[in-house]
Amino acid sequence: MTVTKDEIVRWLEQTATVLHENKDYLTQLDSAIGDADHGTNMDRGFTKVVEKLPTVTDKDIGNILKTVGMTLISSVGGASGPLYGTFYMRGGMAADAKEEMTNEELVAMLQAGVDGLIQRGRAQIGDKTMVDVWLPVMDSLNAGLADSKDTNTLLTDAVAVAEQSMKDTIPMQAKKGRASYLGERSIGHQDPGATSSYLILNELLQAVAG
Amino acid sequence: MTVTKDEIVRWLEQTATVLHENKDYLTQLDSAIGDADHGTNMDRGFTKVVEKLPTVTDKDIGNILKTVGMTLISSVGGASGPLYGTFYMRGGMAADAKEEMTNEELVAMLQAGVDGLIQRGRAQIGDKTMVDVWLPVMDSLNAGLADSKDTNTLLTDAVAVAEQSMKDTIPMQAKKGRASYLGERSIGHQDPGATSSYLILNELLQAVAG
Amino acid sequence: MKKLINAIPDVVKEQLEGMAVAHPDAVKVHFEPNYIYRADAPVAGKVALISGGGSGHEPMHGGFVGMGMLDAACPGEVFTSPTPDQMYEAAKAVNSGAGVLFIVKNYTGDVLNFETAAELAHADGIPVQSILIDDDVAVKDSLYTAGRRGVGTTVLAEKIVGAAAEAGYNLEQCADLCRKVNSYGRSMGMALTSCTVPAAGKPTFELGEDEIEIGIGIHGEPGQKRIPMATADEITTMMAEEILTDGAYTRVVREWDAEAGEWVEKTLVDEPFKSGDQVIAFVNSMGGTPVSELYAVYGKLAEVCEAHGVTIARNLIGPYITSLEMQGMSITLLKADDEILKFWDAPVNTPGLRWGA
Amino acid sequence: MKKLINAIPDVVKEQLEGMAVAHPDAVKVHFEPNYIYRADAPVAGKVALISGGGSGHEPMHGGFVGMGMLDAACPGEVFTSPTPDQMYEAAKAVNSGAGVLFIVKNYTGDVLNFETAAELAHADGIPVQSILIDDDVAVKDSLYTAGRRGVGTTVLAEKIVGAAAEAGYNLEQCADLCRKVNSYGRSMGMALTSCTVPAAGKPTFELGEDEIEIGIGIHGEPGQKRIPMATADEITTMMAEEILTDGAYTRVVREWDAEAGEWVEKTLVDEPFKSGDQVIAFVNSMGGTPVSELYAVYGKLAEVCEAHGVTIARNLIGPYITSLEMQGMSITLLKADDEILKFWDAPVNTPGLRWGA
Ligand SMILES: Nc1ncnc2c1ncn2[C@@H]1O[C@H](COP(=O)(O)OP(=O)(O)O)[C@@H](O)[C@H]1O
Ligand SMILES: Nc1ncnc2c1ncn2[C@@H]1O[C@H](COP(=O)(O)OP(=O)(O)O)[C@@H](O)[C@H]1O
Ligand SMILES: [Mg+2]
Ligand SMILES: [Mg+2]
Ligand SMILES: [Mg+2]
Ligand SMILES: [Mg+2]
Repeated sequence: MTVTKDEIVRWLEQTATVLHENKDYLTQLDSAIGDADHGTNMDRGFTKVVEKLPTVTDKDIGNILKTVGMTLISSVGGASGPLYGTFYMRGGMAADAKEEMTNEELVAMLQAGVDGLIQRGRAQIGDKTMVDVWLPVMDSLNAGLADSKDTNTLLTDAVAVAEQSMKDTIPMQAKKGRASYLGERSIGHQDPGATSSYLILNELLQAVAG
Repeated sequence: MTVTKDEIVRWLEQTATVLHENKDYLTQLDSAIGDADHGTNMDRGFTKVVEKLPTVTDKDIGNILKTVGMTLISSVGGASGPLYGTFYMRGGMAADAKEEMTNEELVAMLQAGVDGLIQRGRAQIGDKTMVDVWLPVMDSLNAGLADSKDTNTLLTDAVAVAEQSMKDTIPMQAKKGRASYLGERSIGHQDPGATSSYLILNELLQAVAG
Repeated sequence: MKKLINAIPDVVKEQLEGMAVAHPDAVKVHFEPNYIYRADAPVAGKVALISGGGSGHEPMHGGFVGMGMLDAACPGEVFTSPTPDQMYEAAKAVNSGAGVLFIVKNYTGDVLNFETAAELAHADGIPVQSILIDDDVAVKDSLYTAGRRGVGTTVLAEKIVGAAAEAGYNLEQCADLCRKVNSYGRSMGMALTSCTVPAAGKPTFELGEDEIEIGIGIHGEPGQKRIPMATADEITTMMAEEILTDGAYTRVVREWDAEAGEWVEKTLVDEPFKSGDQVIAFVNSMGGTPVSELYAVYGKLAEVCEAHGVTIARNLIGPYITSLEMQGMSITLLKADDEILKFWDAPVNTPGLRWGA
Repeated sequence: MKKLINAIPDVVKEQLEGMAVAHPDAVKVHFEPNYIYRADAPVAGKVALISGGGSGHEPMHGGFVGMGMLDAACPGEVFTSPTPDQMYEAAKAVNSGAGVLFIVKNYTGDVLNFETAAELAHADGIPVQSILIDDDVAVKDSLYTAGRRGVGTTVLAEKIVGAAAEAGYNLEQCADLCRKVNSYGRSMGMALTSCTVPAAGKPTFELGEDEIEIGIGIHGEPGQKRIPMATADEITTMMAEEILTDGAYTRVVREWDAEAGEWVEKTLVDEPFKSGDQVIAFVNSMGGTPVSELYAVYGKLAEVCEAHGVTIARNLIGPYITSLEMQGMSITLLKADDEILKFWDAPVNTPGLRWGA
């Protein structure tokens, strides 16, 4: 029950594809409560990631993820750039020197990324950000570890939680990021970052299940 | 056969009324080939003239006309301000110290005004300006003097010439003033200054005939 | 959309290239990562000032690089904050050893990218301080938002702290002065028209022929309220009153602790203006409003200040922190003590702001 | 129409009042007749420079009153030339005894009103010279038109001759230098959008979403041609080529003979630019175009000049001679010899243009 380096690489490649497919969708979500660039930002970043990947696939998982983080940080800009950048960098540090990961190591990797993301962005649950997806997801993953589910089930459950949490951002009033300037007018719209986070997690499931 | 001071004062007052009535018409003509302000400019100037008149009606004709000229010069601006201003100033100098004018003196007064206007504006016949009204008008007046017509006939004939000359500016291409920048696009429009000049001369006839 | 541009992806790059040819003695431009820096940088012994943010606010920040103001500016894409590598590379290029002060407008994107840059620079042994500008009174609370946005006070802070650095202030002193300027400054903006982001190709928002937006940011973010068109006097009075009567503003900000090498939270409080205050009054065009209209605004602003017992000691009137071609204006009032006035009056020589040199 | 104004009849008056409060140490404003003049005028022994014209071109002319530039500016109503009493009263106010130079943009209205003013000043014993600026290459011939309009070169002439007057040039020398600057300068403008005259309340002309007007004046007069929207590079190249390849321009102008006290006709010829020339390049915003776009234009302009063997020695980039809020730009190239460069570099301290002081 391990996640291999190849699966991680596939995860990153498929993430790029899916974010590209959802570019307009994400931007449209951002135009409702932000500045209409989240799709463009994410697509710009992951296009660069896919360019970089071949140069590091011979390295370990930690190294690969750190490269992804640095690439996003230096190409995305905006709020999501440093946030996702930190997520992959910290995740990479946690997966240092690994060629494959056990479930525990996989969850630890994600936990480290989420901790970093929260440390940087200081968002709390309910602020209508990507954190509203990641916190419930980590709870689900940690619970899953406790009853030692297999990787597939672990991620399937987490993705279900992610999807629900993404939708749960709709009634929220934003308290962080650009959307917060809208006050109550931010209510009734799904958060773009929460949406991209769901897409990213879902691709992890696809890559591992596949 | 003389023109009295009262008739000159009435001329000026009625000119103000008529230019006010034709304000929008003149501005509309100017908007076709200029900058849409001739009516506003003339109305602004003659409104001031009417304010000033009472303070000088006890003075002689020359003095009154010079006051009109100074008032126009300092209130109209644009091209027409100094042109009409010079017209009345020079006319006033020619009518210096007069309480009434013979036909010869009346024509001499107008001739002096037109000479001044041309000296200032350097327009020639055919340039599509007010000069295209005044030159034919002076020819008619001088001819009329030669066959010693009475004041009424003299001016009636001149006004007829003025009206025709005004219309004759329509096919002309402007070579002076703002309209000249339009080149051939200035053809087909009646010149606003020629039109105000016709109105002014016509009011002289009304005042004297009346 | 009609603009004097070529290919949309190259808009920022081509404008930077134009700046480089236009002012070769004053500034140099580095590409990939993009930053504009003083031709004579690093200036020996001087603290280096670096600011940056999304493009589209010109002359801010690139136009303020030069003697007496910024050492470097890091332009992002239009209205998108720059990336940390820009600030990090700029810091390495302009640091003379005296350290680098980041002046950061308070937008989540700018804040997070500058924070990452500060950590990278620190890791390289470059002394860094980072000060947030958050002066937009149109944003009321900080508890339920990302906090007040950084607007007009940014320009004044870059001028004043730039002069202090020129005069030999050390990094600590520059940071303290910058923090003070920010806490003394308050701004508010309004829009007559929207602006059009080149990549979007259409106006960011729609305003009716008889509507204006009050409390607008500098990225075409929605404002506080949309009201019917009003006179310059009414608009100016409304905005000036909101600035002059704005209460104490409290918020928690993160500042970099250069010794500890970590972020520390500080609670800052801006005191309201009071009768007897001297101010620098800044009437700014959003880009599309001509300076003639700003003078009508300034005339009324002076009246309103006087009515509040506030004296205008200096002023700045013109397009300095813009929102592309947006028509509208913003008003900034900065309480000015002797230290601030001294550095305001000091010589400055940049493409966008110049006097005394 | 949305503008930051109050009552339409008071637009100019209120803007002048704003200027007066904004710059009390620099300029004073006289009302009825309206003119802006140096606070320290008359400046002993110095030739006084006076310009003026319709309002709506701010900062020109009022913003250029001050040390090293104009002594007085006479603003008419928006786009309507001022009246002679304004220039006459201004001349009396700023004449130190060294005489007064009128700098007049070539529009029939401006020309005739300044001519009358010159006669009035002369009658008062004030030494007067009057120089026309006619630099707009979009107007081809002078035989069948009122001649080339005065545009961008006006700003450069006011700066350069202003510095010469400051340096002690007498009236004759100032007039000669101004005539030279005019004959060395050529300009061309374009519009992306129309402007709206407050009194009119609606745009002066209509331009489609994909149309631009080339060879426009500064009053929304029609231009040379209307063409489909093009790139900044294409537009800049077209205009720069037209300026750089413009042939010799001959016309008869009237100048005032101060001794004889009469107008004398002079035939003036402007020689074309040639390879090896040094120039001051001026890229101007029509008011609504932000400076960022001007830099893209400048970058291309520098290329085109180089291709013609013309070296840009100095530049000026920004909104200096505007057409209300019109979006668009104009390019001015001024052949610069050592005398011109020396006075260009000299200190200037006005609300609208400032360096070295
Ligand atoms: N402080 C924060 N913590 C976590 N996520 C945040 C924070 N601020 C904003 N975000 C996320 O970033 C997303 C917007 O990203 P993006 O549009 O790319 O950047 P920007 O808002 O700078 O344009 C939001 O939808 C939200 O999910
Ligand atoms: N050089 C000139 N000589 C005589 N009349 C002229 C000359 N230039 C313009 N005009 C007259 O002035 C009129 C325009 O006046 P007006 O619109 O008030 O001034 P402006 O053109 O400055 O706006 C034209 O219709 C024309 O008849
Ligand atoms: Mg966004
Ligand atoms: Mg007109
Ligand atoms: Mg953004
Ligand atoms: Mg006019």
